[in-house]
Amino acid sequence: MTIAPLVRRVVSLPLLWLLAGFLGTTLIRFAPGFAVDERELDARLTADSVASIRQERAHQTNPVAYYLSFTGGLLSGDLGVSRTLGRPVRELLRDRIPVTARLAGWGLLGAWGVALAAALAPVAWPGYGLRTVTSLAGGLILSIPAAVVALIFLHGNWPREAAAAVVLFPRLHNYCSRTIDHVQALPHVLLARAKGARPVSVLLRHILAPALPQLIALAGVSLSMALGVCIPLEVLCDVPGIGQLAWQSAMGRDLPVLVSLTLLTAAVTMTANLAADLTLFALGKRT
Amino acid sequence: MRTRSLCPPPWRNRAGDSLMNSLLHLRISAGYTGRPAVLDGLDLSIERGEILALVGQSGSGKSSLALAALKLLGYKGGWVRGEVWFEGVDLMKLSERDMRCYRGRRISLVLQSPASSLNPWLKLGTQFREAWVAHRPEEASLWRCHAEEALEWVDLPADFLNRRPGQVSLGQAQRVLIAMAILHKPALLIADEPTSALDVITQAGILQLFARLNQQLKTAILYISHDLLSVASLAHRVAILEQGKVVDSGGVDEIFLYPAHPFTRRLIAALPNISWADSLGGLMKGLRVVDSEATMENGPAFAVKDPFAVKDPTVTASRPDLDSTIGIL
Amino acid sequence: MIRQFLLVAALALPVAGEGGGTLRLCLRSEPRSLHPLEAAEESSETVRYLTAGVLVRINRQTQRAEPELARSWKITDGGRRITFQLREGIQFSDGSPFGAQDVVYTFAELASDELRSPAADAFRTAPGRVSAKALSEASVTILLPAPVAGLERLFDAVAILPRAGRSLDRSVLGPFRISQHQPGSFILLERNPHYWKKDSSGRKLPYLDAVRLDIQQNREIEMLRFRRGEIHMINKLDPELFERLAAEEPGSAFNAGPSMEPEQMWFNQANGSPLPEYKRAWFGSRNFRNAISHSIRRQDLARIAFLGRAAAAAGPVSEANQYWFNRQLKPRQHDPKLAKRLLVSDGFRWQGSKLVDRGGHPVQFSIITNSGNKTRAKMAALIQQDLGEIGIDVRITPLDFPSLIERISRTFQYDACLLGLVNVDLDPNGQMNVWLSSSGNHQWNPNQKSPATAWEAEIDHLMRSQAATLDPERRKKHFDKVQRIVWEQEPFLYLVYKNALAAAAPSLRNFKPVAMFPQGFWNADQIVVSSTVAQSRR
Amino acid sequence: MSLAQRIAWLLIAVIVTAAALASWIVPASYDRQFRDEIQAPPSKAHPLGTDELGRDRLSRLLHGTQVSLLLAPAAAFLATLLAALAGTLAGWRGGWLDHALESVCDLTMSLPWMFLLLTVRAALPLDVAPMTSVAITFFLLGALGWAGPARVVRAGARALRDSDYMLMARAQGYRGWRLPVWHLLPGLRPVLTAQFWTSVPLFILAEANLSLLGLGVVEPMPSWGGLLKEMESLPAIGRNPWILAPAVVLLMTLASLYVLMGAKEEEA
Repeated sequence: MTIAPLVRRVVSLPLLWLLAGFLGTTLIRFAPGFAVDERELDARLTADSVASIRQERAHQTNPVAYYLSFTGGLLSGDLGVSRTLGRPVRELLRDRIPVTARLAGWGLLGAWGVALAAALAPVAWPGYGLRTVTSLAGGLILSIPAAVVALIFLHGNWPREAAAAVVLFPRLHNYCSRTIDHVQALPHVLLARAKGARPVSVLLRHILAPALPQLIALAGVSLSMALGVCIPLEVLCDVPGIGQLAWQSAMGRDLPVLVSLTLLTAAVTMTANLAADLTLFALGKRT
Repeated sequence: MRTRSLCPPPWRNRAGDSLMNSLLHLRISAGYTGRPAVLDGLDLSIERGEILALVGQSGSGKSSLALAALKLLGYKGGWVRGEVWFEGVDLMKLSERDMRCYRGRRISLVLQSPASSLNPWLKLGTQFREAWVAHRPEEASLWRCHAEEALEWVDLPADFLNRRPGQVSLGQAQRVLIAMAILHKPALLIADEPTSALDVITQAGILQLFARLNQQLKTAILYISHDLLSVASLAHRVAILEQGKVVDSGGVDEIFLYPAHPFTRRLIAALPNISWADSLGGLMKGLRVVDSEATMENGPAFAVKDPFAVKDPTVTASRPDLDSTIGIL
Repeated sequence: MIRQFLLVAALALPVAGEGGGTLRLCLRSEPRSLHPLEAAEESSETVRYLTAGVLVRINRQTQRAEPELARSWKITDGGRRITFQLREGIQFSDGSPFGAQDVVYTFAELASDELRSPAADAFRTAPGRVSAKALSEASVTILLPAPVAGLERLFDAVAILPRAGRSLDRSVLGPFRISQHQPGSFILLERNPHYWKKDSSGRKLPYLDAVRLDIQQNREIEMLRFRRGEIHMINKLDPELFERLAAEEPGSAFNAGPSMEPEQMWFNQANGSPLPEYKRAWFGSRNFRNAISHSIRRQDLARIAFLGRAAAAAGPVSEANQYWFNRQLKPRQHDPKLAKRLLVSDGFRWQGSKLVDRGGHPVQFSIITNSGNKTRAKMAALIQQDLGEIGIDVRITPLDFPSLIERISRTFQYDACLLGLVNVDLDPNGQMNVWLSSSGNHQWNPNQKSPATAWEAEIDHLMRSQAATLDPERRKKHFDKVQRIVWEQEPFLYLVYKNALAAAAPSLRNFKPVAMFPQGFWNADQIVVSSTVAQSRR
Repeated sequence: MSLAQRIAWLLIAVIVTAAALASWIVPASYDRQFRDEIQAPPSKAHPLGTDELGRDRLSRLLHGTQVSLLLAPAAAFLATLLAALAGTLAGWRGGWLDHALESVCDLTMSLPWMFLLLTVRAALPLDVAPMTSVAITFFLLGALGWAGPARVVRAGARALRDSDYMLMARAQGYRGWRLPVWHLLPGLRPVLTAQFWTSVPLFILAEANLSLLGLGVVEPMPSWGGLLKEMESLPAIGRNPWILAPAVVLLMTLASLYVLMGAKEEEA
């Protein structure tokens, strides 16, 4: 890989990011129920009040105008005010990002640990049917709804991070195990074993290291996966994080929050993928 | 970390074992789960200091045999049953941990594809070091010295240790692999089609190298190939593998000039006709063994034990025009 | 055993010097606003109920207005003016005195144009402003632009604020004040040390040291936490969870009888709806609506969807509303013969087993309902089969709430809607906007310029007249009539009233759940969490 | 064929046959409510008991299997196909096209698609036939689920593009679109099959979640996703373990497919 495309990507990233925000705004704006507020159904309110509640959302109906003013505010660090929670979006994010980061971070760490272990185990101890066991376990967990996993962990009073790890594990395991199987079939692994190299060394140096590029690419994708998993987990377990906020705002069509979250997701996704590519580039240069 | 002393001295004979006299005696069946056996009651032995060529069609189980001897077939999703006697020990009964003491130390392996047999992520030096430390952890610091010595054996300069696999040519890579294989001066070197990926000139160099190792280090070599020409020039003995069994075996001359088994005959007949057989004979004759270091360097490309240290006169008689062929060569 | 113990415990109060413990329960959503005048939905209203002092409190058990911060009141000027005599010697939680100026300030705030909340709107019955005037330090008079029947009840929702310049968070008059708020996670209320009420033995209320409100949406988890002893009380328990609890811990399951919240279904009769003419004709026909109503097995809805924890409904007011319930109306019975007769009289007929209308259009319509509500989904499926039996093809479409609201209030692209209504006000005036044909909350045909039908015109008239008179008897008569018209015409098909179900830990004393908001903790100032029992549970 | 494979084939055959013959082998239609037998335990009349509305669970399971077995793989196939096309194109052509597709992937992975699904629901008439609405759901899921896999495919295509056998193909005179289609795609088969099988259960579950938005399978039609959602009331499972039947069937199906797929790969 040459450096030119990477440079181009880094340069175009902010534009792409802004585009993501705009597309998000448009999607949300044209979703049904955008302009409604649950309070409208409250029969205790007078017609004037309902009219004024309706009015509140009127200025957000033109997506272009709204997005322009939003990005204008963005420059000064102002993300607007949540229309369902009535608090500045910046405050909401500040409170909630660390919560989700912890959940997703530990979840990813755990999931990666288990997925790698499950992918490496059949390689280290071939012939015990471990591969069947791990892929069945992966399949089993994959077919349990994330909500059910969350509930199981709640019933057991086990940490939510572990639930995140369990939900993420099968999604990572499949790729991990495929990549590692692929690498372990390469002659150099066989030769390393024939040299009498210690199993740990075989696993780390001869299998894991060459599999690194694919694993890093997956790591980039896994970050956005983790964000996706956080939504059901946080909603069910009532973790006051980004995922819960996303769900609540989606239900309330809370445009300022949702656009901010779209931008946040886009930033995470894009930087993760870019970081993966940059790492690959750096590694590629070494070999 | 385990120390070496925990490994049983593998070369100690166990008295009373009929199979202990051979360096390696295989009596195995092997295969891959869910498919018919690849090796089926195979019986093969190799003596100390001998070069045994194993010949067979592709798919006849040659490579499986190489892996089975090292008990590595499991890593390829295969199984082995039977006995693998090496220096009086049945390797099949050893634990994976004990087995590791043999791999690379007493039995080494060289594979067909030098390019992919080296871990592209590690410097050659690192890979040498690993090979050394795996068996001599107590002398870890001496790895460089031994690696350089091994490289010298294969005519490569010491600065190769600083290179990465991507920075060496195919032939050089194969030499590196061989150097790594002889690092511990093993009793047996299994070479699974080591030259098939190389050009003719490089091939010749590698074969020459094998011959020299055999002679000077007294390393027995199990040379697996379907390249009859190289087999003829290198091996002392040939075993023919067909459908998982050794169907024919004997000295090189016996097999090539008087193939007995129908399959062997077919194999030989498949060689490009008379001219091929002629050149084969010529080759065998011409490349008389050159023993001295001097000839190694200046002499012909092949260094082979003379297959024509003949007992049977008919052999020469039936090939009257051999001398002229030598001229051509 | 537990039950017996509870009976004893109910009488037991904390020994002097011993705290009443921390009551823990769950809110089902983050409160939209903690400003007591802005409270509009259940979570905010819960916080308001627990923290705010009001002039008049509706006793949740007797459903009568009782003096609270006001010692007494007098309504004059034909219902336009109310004059309160305030209790004296009351302090805010920060120790500052409460007086007439605080009430005046509160009503000045309430009259602010920006404020859009049910509490404020209740006073905006006519153009003009509410004005409050202090007559003395302990007496206030409040003048409304127009007479309001049952005026005193409105003050149950008006939290008295401390006069300008004092912290809203710290100065409250209710039994508790907010001590910690972790958005999205919990609200911790602590005991108001200056709360004015005392129990009969002269001990200061509330008994509880604190109330912790955890924000918890998921009902299963709420139940789980209850079983673990992490929370002490669940209000509005789902029938399924109630059954489970009743089976396993009968002493913890409480059924306060039918609630005030009906489940109802209505057909789209909106003027601006894009429905085809023939569908308008069906939905506009009383016979059609009655026929549908007679085809639904309300008993099955109660028995299956609510596991028996509901009662068939006849009208907009449930028997839980002691005064306004119209006892003469009975829920419509499942009567397919009558239903068929009604349909035939409207020109419907059967082709095979399928019902078609006069023009040959097969009778098929969709029912929209909000998604994610299991009980309602079950009701919909039951209705689907019931109507299938008389040859009507019903499609069920669950929609997320905003989409649903958009359809029923903006685009009118729907046939029928199944929804539950929250009724917090006992008084019919609270339902005014539902019944006036000109109102936006007149769901089946909102915002009419003039009443579309004679019976809607009559409802309009009756509702206005009941609001115009102060005589409770006459009001009751008018509203009974409204209920009868609604029963006859069925613009809303009332289906069931679910029971007010609750769970309470054995460690709770003085727990007396009612059907009316806030069900389990209406007497929060008297509830005690017994630490001994709580420990033994753990 | 190994024993595991035989068992796998057998299981698949049984499940598919049972689903196909659902209407004949079950005691009652999937939407028939036996209102006097609610939440009944398994019996002769109802081998898997009845659900909360008194509907026969076995019947719902088999009909749900029909729906899910038909549509989830279809959606997975669509997603994989799109991923294959985009990934191959990007990996093959490289340059600006690669760059553009990379960006589109990034965008696709970070946009709130839920709102598109809601908008589609709003655009559809309310009384579309249940099957149509399910099919649309799966179609949308398939159409939106390509971005992640596309990245993986792209990486694979990249590697293959520079491989020897592509060179061979070029040497044989293949050119234009034939090259990627006939030579690259087959080379990517392992990646694509892996992708396909991983996404099948994910689509099944996604459908269940979409029911929440009114876009999934609607009453009274059953689907695996909807049946799996019943597992959400965990304590109920303790008393009625047969609620787990759909999960077991899904797991058996997946396990069998894994076994068969694994065997296929070994052969390849």
